[in-house]
Amino acid sequence: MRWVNRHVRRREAVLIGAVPILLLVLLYLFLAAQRHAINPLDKILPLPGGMAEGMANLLFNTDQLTGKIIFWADTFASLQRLGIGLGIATLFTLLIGLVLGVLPPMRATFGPLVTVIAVIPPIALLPILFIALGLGETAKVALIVIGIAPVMIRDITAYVSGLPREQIIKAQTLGASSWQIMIRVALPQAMPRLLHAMRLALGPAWVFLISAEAIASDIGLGYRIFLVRRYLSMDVIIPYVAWIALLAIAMDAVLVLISKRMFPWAHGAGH
Amino acid sequence: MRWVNRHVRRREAVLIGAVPILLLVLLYLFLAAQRHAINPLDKILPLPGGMAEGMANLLFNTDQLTGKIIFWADTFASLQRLGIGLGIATLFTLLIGLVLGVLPPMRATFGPLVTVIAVIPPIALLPILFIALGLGETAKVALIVIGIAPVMIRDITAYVSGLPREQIIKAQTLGASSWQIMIRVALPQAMPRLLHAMRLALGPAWVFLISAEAIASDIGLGYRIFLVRRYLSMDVIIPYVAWIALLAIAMDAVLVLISKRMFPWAHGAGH
Amino acid sequence: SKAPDPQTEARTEFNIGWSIYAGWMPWPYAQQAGIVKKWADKYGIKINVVQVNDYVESINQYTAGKFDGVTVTNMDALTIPAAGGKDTSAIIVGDYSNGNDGILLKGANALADIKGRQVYLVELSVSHYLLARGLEKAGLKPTDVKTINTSDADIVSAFGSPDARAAVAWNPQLSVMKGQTGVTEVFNSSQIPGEILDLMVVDTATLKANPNLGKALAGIWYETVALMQRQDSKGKEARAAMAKLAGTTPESFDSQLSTTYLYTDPKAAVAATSDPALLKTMMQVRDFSFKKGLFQGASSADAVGMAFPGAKTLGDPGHVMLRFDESFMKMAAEGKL
Amino acid sequence: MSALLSLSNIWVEYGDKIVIENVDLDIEEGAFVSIVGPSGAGKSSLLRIILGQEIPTRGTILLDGQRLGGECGPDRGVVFQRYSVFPHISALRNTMFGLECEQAPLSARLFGTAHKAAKAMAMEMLDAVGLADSMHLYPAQMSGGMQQRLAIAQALIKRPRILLLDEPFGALDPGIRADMHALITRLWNDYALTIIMVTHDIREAFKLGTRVLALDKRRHDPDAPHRFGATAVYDLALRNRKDRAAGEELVAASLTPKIDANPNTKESIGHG
Amino acid sequence: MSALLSLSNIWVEYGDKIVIENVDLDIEEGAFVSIVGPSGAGKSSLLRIILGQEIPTRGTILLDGQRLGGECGPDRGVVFQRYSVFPHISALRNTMFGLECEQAPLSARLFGTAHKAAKAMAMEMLDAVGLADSMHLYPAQMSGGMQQRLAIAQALIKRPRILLLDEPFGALDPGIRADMHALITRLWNDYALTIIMVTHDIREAFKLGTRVLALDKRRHDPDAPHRFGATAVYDLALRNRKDRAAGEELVAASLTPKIDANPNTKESIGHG
Ligand SMILES: Nc1ncnc2c1ncn2[C@@H]1O[C@H](COP(=O)(O)OP(=O)(O)OP(=O)(O)O)[C@@H](O)[C@H]1O
Ligand SMILES: Nc1ncnc2c1ncn2[C@@H]1O[C@H](COP(=O)(O)OP(=O)(O)OP(=O)(O)O)[C@@H](O)[C@H]1O
Ligand SMILES: [Mg+2]
Ligand SMILES: [Mg+2]
Repeated sequence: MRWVNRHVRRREAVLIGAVPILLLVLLYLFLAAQRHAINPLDKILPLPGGMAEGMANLLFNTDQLTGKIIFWADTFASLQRLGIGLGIATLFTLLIGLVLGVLPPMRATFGPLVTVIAVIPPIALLPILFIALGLGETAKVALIVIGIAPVMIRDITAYVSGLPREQIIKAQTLGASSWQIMIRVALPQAMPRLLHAMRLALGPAWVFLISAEAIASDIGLGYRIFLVRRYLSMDVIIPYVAWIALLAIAMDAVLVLISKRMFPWAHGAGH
Repeated sequence: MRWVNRHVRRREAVLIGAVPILLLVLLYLFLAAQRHAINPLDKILPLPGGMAEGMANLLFNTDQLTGKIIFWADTFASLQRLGIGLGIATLFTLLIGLVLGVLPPMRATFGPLVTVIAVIPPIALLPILFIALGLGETAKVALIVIGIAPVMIRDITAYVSGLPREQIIKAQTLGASSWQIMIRVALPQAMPRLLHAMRLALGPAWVFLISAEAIASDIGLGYRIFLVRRYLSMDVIIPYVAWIALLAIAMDAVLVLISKRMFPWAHGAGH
Repeated sequence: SKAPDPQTEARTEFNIGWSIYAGWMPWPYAQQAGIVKKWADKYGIKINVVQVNDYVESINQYTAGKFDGVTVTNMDALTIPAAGGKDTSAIIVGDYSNGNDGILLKGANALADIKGRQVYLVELSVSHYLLARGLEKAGLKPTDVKTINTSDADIVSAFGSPDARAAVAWNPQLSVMKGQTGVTEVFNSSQIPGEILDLMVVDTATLKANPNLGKALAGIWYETVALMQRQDSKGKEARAAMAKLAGTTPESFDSQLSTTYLYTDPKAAVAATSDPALLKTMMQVRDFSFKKGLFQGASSADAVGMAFPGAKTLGDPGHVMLRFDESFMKMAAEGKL
Repeated sequence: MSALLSLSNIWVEYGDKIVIENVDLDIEEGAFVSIVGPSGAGKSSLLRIILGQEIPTRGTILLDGQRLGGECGPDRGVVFQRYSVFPHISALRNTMFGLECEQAPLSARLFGTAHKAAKAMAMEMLDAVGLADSMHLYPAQMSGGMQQRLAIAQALIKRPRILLLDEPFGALDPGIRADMHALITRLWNDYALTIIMVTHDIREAFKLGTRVLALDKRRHDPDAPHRFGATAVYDLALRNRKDRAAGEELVAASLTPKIDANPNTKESIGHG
Repeated sequence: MSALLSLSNIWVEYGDKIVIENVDLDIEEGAFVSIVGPSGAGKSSLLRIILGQEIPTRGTILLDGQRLGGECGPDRGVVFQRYSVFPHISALRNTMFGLECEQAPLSARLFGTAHKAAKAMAMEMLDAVGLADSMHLYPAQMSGGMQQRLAIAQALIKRPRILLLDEPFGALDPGIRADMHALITRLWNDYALTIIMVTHDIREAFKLGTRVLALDKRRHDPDAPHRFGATAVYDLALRNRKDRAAGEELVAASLTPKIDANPNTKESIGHG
């Protein structure tokens, strides 16, 4: 059978997909063991035992100041920032992407501005951000939003403006106004693509979150990573990064599920 | 006329699109003037005069070491890194995206791995990256590639695997093998989307370039920005950022042009 | 990780990492002015002086074995490579911070006013140490303030935000932050002289296998420092070049130098290194670090041993990881290089 | 002028290519115009121009004496040749779309009794096109003919003043096609619609239309085959059955194939 | 068994819905099978199953006595109901595609004389479908009928053993349709193809086919209209003109509309 036709069943896919990830983990363990054979005190690629030790403190001891377990407090703080940032970015994307995508004059007017904002590296202009938004949660959330929203907006704008012209014409012959076209034709069809854009934005969103937490913070997964980076505590950094990856993959899976549940027409093969 | 139908002519679009950007510049000038009225020594929002002074040194004096004008040397170094990074990422995307998109078993096997890599924030693992790849150009280029390629790969994979099934069937009835489907059906149709993905990746690519240059470098636009950041020299940072934006927009325009020239079928409205 | 350990082999090429700080600018200048090549040639070796823009990353790279030597403060030498199990020798004590680190407050002019504020600083760095020493002197408890970890690259702009009302920083950032309106420096390192040392450290095993590396480095350092101390046009030119390398103006660089106590004379450096006061300083630094949990997993502050000139040690003598080695400075003092 | 729609000197060009050349046409209110012509002659292009989807390169179109500004509205309904319905909503919602847009300018959704009434209307229309059982299917779950019927239902429910149909019955079997003929004739009579229909079935054109327009290439220049510049070669008004029979013969004969057909084929043309 | 294609007890179900129920069918090599039936009965589904695009929920298909494994290959050509051609290449390249894949396994592109030969073949085929003047157009620049003809040319150039056509002439005017009939008949004769064609034009079915299959719903249960389970209600082998005429009348009568038609409609059925 040709490879293009070999479809993999759901359950098998999960198993097959896990193999390369396991191999990656094994490769890591092998390299780590090798380094440790040469230098038992190697810090760069800690062994699982070392990571367990490194994490024990964060997982089982409560912080004196807050009375919370550090690991969970970090997780909670970061997830909150990420969630708010992703939420705001998505909302912006939906609003701006739809308006720019459906209405050509708006696209001509604001499209270039969005492009300019998208290509300005926000981390280069942090000082201005700090002055405008302070150093608290707002600034961190804002950095995430500024980091991911422009890309998402450009993607959704391109998608909406690329909807078949027949559909827009058809809607107009059925009496739809620009607004009605926006909410009844463009919006629902943009939703699956929006969820796709959110999935793609998850990686960058974590990057910006960590950057924000590295700049000025006292809690959060990124804060902890940058704090212990001083001591090359890879025994903490690697579990934290793995945890971030796990959280992100869970979010990704949820987004896929939502898309399949709520927009079956976008996934059903049809003919 | 309904707003959905108001199409803007090419030349007008350029003019209209410039307005919000000019307004943004004016807003900046207004705020800067206001701050300078309160504190003539304000460093955070420099006036154009201040920026000219700040840049003069970098623009007109040659560096003793290299004998080059710093501004151009920075620009050249950064563009080279960015170009190589973007090029490699695009190549990877094309190869991996096509294979994963066209061949379901490959997608089942490596799709999850790509997702994992996509959601791991590379800046959290910088120590490992720099240790593995050294502090030279390789690591900087690699950071860009790791930063942008997974998102691009996921996008192209999703696009290719979403090509109408009829096309794949049709190609097979015409005798095409998996390989031939890949190069004759999937590849050319993925190209416009690839260029779109590259455009969206430009912003993040600059972010990663600057992050890499911030940590280990002695030349480059990002290096200079982080160097003078210690002195809050916004009079240099802002022109540099504006220059980055200009370069990025030029690249964006080139990518649009290439797409329109080489793949007219993807842009022509048809009916 | 090749079969023969590169650190115990005699080699001819070495990498030395540095990051921007007033007291370390002689290194890149020496490279630029050909002083590095001159001394390296003399000992038949090659030395690459590599800039790392991010201070922490430069130490990480050293700890990971990518650099044979690196510029670092005494506290970070102890808590990062040494505590991480890398046997490290401090062969050049270049200077101590004599006002290059400071505590800044907005709208207040006494250190005691820091109570209850959020303090922006690079956590677990010499800034943190300075804050601890300051609080101690002001009779405050560490819990009287709340620290916010801030990256050294961003601390200047962060302090520009109205949210930030207290910060600890080092130069050059400190001088910029001090210049903002309503900001007062309420404590600085000149009040704890000799406690924050800026060093050139190298891997002990590499140094043992290649003593020429130590000699070359000492030679480079003292020739360069002597040059920059000159008040004639040559010295001025050298300082201007360093200022440029640091991304600042000659005036600002000179002012930073004025708060740096440079041991221009190798004899002075030897004396400072051999002074029992260093033991006391390092004990203080060590206790602070241990309290902050920087000796990962160690059960006592003695876990990481230190050695000083005259075979004196501090902590576990069976696990000496940081050695203050005055021998190369002494050679320079005696003109034996 | 009493003409509802008046085209004068219409040209459609794509670069160098001339598709429609100098078409003049007046269409009365209440007419049922059938357009026939060979594939690629420009029938769909003409329809798109009347719809307002495209602007002719030359010439003017007046609707009620007003110039058409390249915009389409609820006064003109359309069924495209490649029957396109909204892929993201069910057959029922596709059919209700027009009613919802009309009655709920803001939300474009109906609730309560308004919703019930609209749903009843839509279901009646779906029943008329034979899709009553399939109202909850998404377009991708429907056969080609079902999608085409859905597109017809979607357009008809609005009872537009002018209805533009581009080969609306192309994918339908004879039985359902006859039903559709009946339906469209009834709506045309009851609501005094004006209908312009493109079809390649000459019998259908003559059966339904009150006027048949044959569009054909004006030039067959081998050096510039793309500059054919189609125009109306016949324009027949039909008042009675005799008109129809005569016209059908005339048009069928004029639009016969240009390539030599084999005997088998010839025979069939005799039938047609 | 000498049958080229042998379907036994084929079922197609979508969840609860039964589309095709218990279809048994043997098709001889060289046959020209026409499939007719009402819209939505499952004609395209049946074709998709023979093509290998879909796998039946029950039953087996044998091709040359070998089980079909849900894969299609160059032995079966297809023209889909919604004529889909590759949008990113010109008409000429669309037509050459099959030749290029066959002759250049690695690059799927031809150069030099091989390219010239393939191009000549493709141009001949394009000429046969009347697209010689349009060979450099992209599909989006073509009319509906032109795209359909391109799809036909693309499939025919490969001369597949089994050719599956789903309403291939639906968007064509009578003139070009007759040309296409001639073309397909000639290729069928010359290359001994086996052709399975779905059409809603009963006359076409009987004119071209050597065998006509009428697919229709088996049940009309008002409580479960979706479980209609279509199957072959007629299967007529045609040897001569009398067979054809008789069969045509039979099938046309059995597939008449179920809804009461108005007088106007009735009349047309008399014609059909
Ligand atoms: N994914 C699906 N889910 C549910 N029903 C489906 C799906 N796909 C097809 N069907 C149903 O299968 C039936 C047969 O469809 P098919 O396309 O085979 O009809 P057809 O005979 O080709 O009709 P037409 O002449 O209109 O093209 C239809 O009733 C359709 O609703
Ligand atoms: N974008 C374009 N560029 C060039 N030519 C075009 C373009 N769009 C349409 N054409 C040409 O316009 C002509 C008329 O197309 P149109 O769709 O109006 O034909 P039609 O009469 O509807 O044919 P059919 O019966 O096959 O649907 C065709 O020859 C087509 O090639
Ligand atoms: Mg048409
Ligand atoms: Mg069908």
